[in-house]
Amino acid sequence: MNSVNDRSRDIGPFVPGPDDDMLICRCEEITKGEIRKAVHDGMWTLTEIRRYLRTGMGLCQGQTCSRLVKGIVARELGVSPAELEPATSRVPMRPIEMKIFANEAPDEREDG
Amino acid sequence: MKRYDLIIVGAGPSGLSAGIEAAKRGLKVVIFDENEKPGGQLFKQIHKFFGSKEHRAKVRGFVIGQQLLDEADEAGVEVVLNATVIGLYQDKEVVVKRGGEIEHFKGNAIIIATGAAENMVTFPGWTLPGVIGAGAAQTMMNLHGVLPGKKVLMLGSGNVGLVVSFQLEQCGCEVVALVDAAPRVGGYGVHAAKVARTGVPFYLSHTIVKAEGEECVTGVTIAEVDSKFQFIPGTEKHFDVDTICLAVGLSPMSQLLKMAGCKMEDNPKRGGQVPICDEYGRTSLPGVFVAGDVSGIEEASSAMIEGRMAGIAAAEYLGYIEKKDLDTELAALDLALDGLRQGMFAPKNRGKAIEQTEEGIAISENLLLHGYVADEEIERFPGVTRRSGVHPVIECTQNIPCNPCQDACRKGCISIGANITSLPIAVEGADCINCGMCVASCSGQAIFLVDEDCGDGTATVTLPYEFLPLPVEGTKGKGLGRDGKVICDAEVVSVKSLKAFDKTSLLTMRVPKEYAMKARFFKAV
Amino acid sequence: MSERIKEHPVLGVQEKGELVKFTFDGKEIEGYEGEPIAAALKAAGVMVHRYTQKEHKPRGIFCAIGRCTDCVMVVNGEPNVRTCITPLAAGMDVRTQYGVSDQPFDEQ
Amino acid sequence: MKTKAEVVIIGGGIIGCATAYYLAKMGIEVIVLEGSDHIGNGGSSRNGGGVRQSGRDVRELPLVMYGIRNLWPTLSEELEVDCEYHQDGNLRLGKTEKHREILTRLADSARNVGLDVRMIDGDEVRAINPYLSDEVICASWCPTDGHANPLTTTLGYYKMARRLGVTFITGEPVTELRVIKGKIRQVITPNHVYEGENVLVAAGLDSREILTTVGIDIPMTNSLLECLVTEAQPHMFDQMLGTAEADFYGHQTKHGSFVFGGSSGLERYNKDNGTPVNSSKTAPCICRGIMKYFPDLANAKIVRTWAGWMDASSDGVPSLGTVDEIPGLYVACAFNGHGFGIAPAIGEQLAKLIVTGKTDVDLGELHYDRYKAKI
Repeated sequence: MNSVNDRSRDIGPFVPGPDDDMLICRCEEITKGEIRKAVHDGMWTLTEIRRYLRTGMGLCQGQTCSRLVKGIVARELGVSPAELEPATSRVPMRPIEMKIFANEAPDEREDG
Repeated sequence: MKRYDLIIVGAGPSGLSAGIEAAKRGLKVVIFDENEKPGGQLFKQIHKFFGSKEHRAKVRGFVIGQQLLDEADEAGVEVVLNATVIGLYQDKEVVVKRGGEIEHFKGNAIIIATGAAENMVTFPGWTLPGVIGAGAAQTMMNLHGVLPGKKVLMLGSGNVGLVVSFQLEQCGCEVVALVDAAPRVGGYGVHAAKVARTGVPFYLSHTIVKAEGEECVTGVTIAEVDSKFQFIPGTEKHFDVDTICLAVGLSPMSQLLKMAGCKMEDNPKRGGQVPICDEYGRTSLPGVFVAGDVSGIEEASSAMIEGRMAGIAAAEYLGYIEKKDLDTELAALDLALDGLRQGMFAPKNRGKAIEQTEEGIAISENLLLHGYVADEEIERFPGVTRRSGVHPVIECTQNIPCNPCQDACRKGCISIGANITSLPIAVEGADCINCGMCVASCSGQAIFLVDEDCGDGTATVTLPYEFLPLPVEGTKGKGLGRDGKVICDAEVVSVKSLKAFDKTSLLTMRVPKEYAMKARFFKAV
Repeated sequence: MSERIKEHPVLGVQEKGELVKFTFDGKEIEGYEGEPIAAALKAAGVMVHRYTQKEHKPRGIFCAIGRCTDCVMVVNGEPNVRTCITPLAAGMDVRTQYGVSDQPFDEQ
Repeated sequence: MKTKAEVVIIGGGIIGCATAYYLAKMGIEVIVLEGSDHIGNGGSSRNGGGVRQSGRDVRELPLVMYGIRNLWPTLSEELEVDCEYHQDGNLRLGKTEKHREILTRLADSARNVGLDVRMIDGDEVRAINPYLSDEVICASWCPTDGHANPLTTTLGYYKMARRLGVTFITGEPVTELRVIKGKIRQVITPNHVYEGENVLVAAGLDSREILTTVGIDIPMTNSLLECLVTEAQPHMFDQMLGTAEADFYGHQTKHGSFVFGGSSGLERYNKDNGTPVNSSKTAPCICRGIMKYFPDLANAKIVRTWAGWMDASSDGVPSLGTVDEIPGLYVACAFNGHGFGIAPAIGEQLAKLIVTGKTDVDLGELHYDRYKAKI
């Protein structure tokens, strides 16, 4: 957390890859190439990638692709995936209908 | 707000175990689980578990699930199903979606036991219908009674890939190939061997080039990879399949902990993003504990012990037991957990290529490369001996924590000793009575009862059989070798399905005597 | 295509709810009450649950436990219903989902 | 690593990124220091995406009108990213007579400075947006308002500024400013000392503590606001929505999801755990609010909620421009939860101010030194 990260560090040029059209985020249909390009556009954290491309912002909230995205970004930056902080987990853990989220059970003050 | 001493999220093996221990010590406990059925993955695990008695060895996973549920019920644990925890907020507040409303609860302590999620790999066509997770296959066949597919290719040779391949065959699917990019089988050799001898070919150092099909999977192409995991041109192999099953590991499902502000780390040895915690599941947030796969991927047997530890630690945290009692109880569980964390597959050995058993015997190369022990390798293991009359042949060749066979034989024919990872030894001079208990109790289905010479030029081989239809006495067919290839004619001479065998039927086949130490599976023709 | 497991060597004959009728894209098919919609569809040989918004690619069951959300369909008029964890009820109207609609893309 | 530049900007939010971009376009050397690990990690990534003029204090209206006229229409092309800018109007909704009074007053004052905004009744509201419930009795309607995607816009400014050579360093929380020989000069972090001829403090709420180190105080307090987003829905409408008392606001995005913000009334008293976290009470409350306005959305599923600290000033408008007492020091903070829509204009005007000492839009009313006691 909060380690100095100079975004001008040279990570080399973007080199197109043969599998750039591989779909990574199944929900938002984001490809490997889009993720790799975003890294070269300066999106160096998983949070920035998510905000820039919407990876992991679909219905499943990144439960399927987050590990894959992490691997791609780490490789592009030349760091170990363990060094990349995953994007924050947000409430709700599963999609929840507005009418249910809004419907709070009455507080039971008397126990039992 | 409604408050419990302890709120547990997840009613799998660790959550239930934690709840039982905590409730026994007087805590008011509730367990929330989003599923319709409790038990987590246990209810999809239809194989017999490894370990020793204290780890509930040789009991099938779904039976253990039921046992835990009964114990939880008896201890007064409130298990609430179809209850999705949507968030873990500050001040140990848990918000649960149940039916058409949400409810807020506070816990004096919280145990997160949410388990793991499956990892995925990408290849062209990986989004096609028909490409599924191994967990999905298990859910469909073992919970819902629906075939995941007819012809299946399995990617992944870890225990999940091996166990699910066997399960697919058990419900009548054809597994056309078991593929792994790694150069060696990742899971237990015994799991691999029971799949290989049914005729499933293993392709190590291979991976999927592409899934084929427009609307859904109609085929798959695999190819060999080099040491840098690059495809070797010209090694492509095609299979017509309707299903591709992915079993490429698990990641802890730790999002709730991150959300709550727990200190996290990325720990590849534990399988990914995990909370930083001590060995009893205490996290950086006072009163928030973890247990099971969410804090590091292991087997369900370990998860149950971790759950018990966290439950007891929570009891101490809330003052229900004294510190000195905590220390005594945890010390005993430490030993039990340590027993499971030994052997070739122990967490500490992950990623190491082990060449020899603890006994100094060279590991079978064939087992690691093809999923079965070759005929010329098998006799170097201490469970495999030749002698007259019916005797057990124990084809257990790796150090895994498991010893039910030793207890199963009342005649003392099988010896493992105090160290449960030791290879079983066929005891010289002991008197086998052909009861079959060893065959049925071996979780790895690695024990055979062999009479090498019946005096008429034939031999009999008794093997564990968990398939339908069950052949009847007199059925003629073929004997298959450990590699799953037809090697001889065979005839069923008896089929025993006793209650004590717990759904493992014992099929005895007659084969020409030269195949006594080679034929290990029966196929009707 | 796929079918049901009549008897399992370890699990035996599985208990199921009542056999009920429901519709898939207007066509009447049968399934067991209370089982996931996806299980009933799978047993009936249905593979494609939806087509994606951007690329219009087919998707079906992937995780089967309500996580990946690939199996969502339009159920009783409501889009994005996770069919792998939604219990089947008699008379349900289950439709292939195109993007977030039950109308094929060329009719949207 | 570069530690000296003509301008050092403290804060990698949309204000910092936009200013850096416009400065770099003028050939100025810039370093941007961001305290957190991520660019745009404060209000820039946590707001509801409004690009609106109506409902604003007249002191900041000229700036936002300038931006909507001159910058927003071409921003996606300029930043080579889809900012998802929609200029389809803003309905600021009222359900009570009291709301009508508030809205009428705001509309009247905005018209006085030349904004096209008018009051409409419930039926006219529903003619524009048929999904709104009968509880809505009036609204102010400003056809030139709209909304955009704050995430892609913020990161788009960052991307282009970086491409023009701006140095961005994240994980560099500024602890101290230092005046040397009567001019601002040094910017100190736990790791480095940076030097600039000009320093812009655009660090949201943290600006107060940073400015304190050179004896400047901007009276601000914080308030924890929350937003939520639904799964994608079939396209319904393109207007930006708000309410008289700002207890609910939102729009449907290009993606199809709805982004809504709102309040529980407890914002000023919410606590965090080091990072802004949701309160268990707020999202359900926002949902109840939304359903009163949009009964049709009752079945839409919420997929994500988030919280963000708002930097609130006592008079509801930002502090912007030069700090006369300290040559070379500039400030841009206290956006009171509506800094996104105005950010491009601020970035562009601040860049001009720093380079030429002049602006196209008068910033006088937003001077940092305007706070006076009431008697």
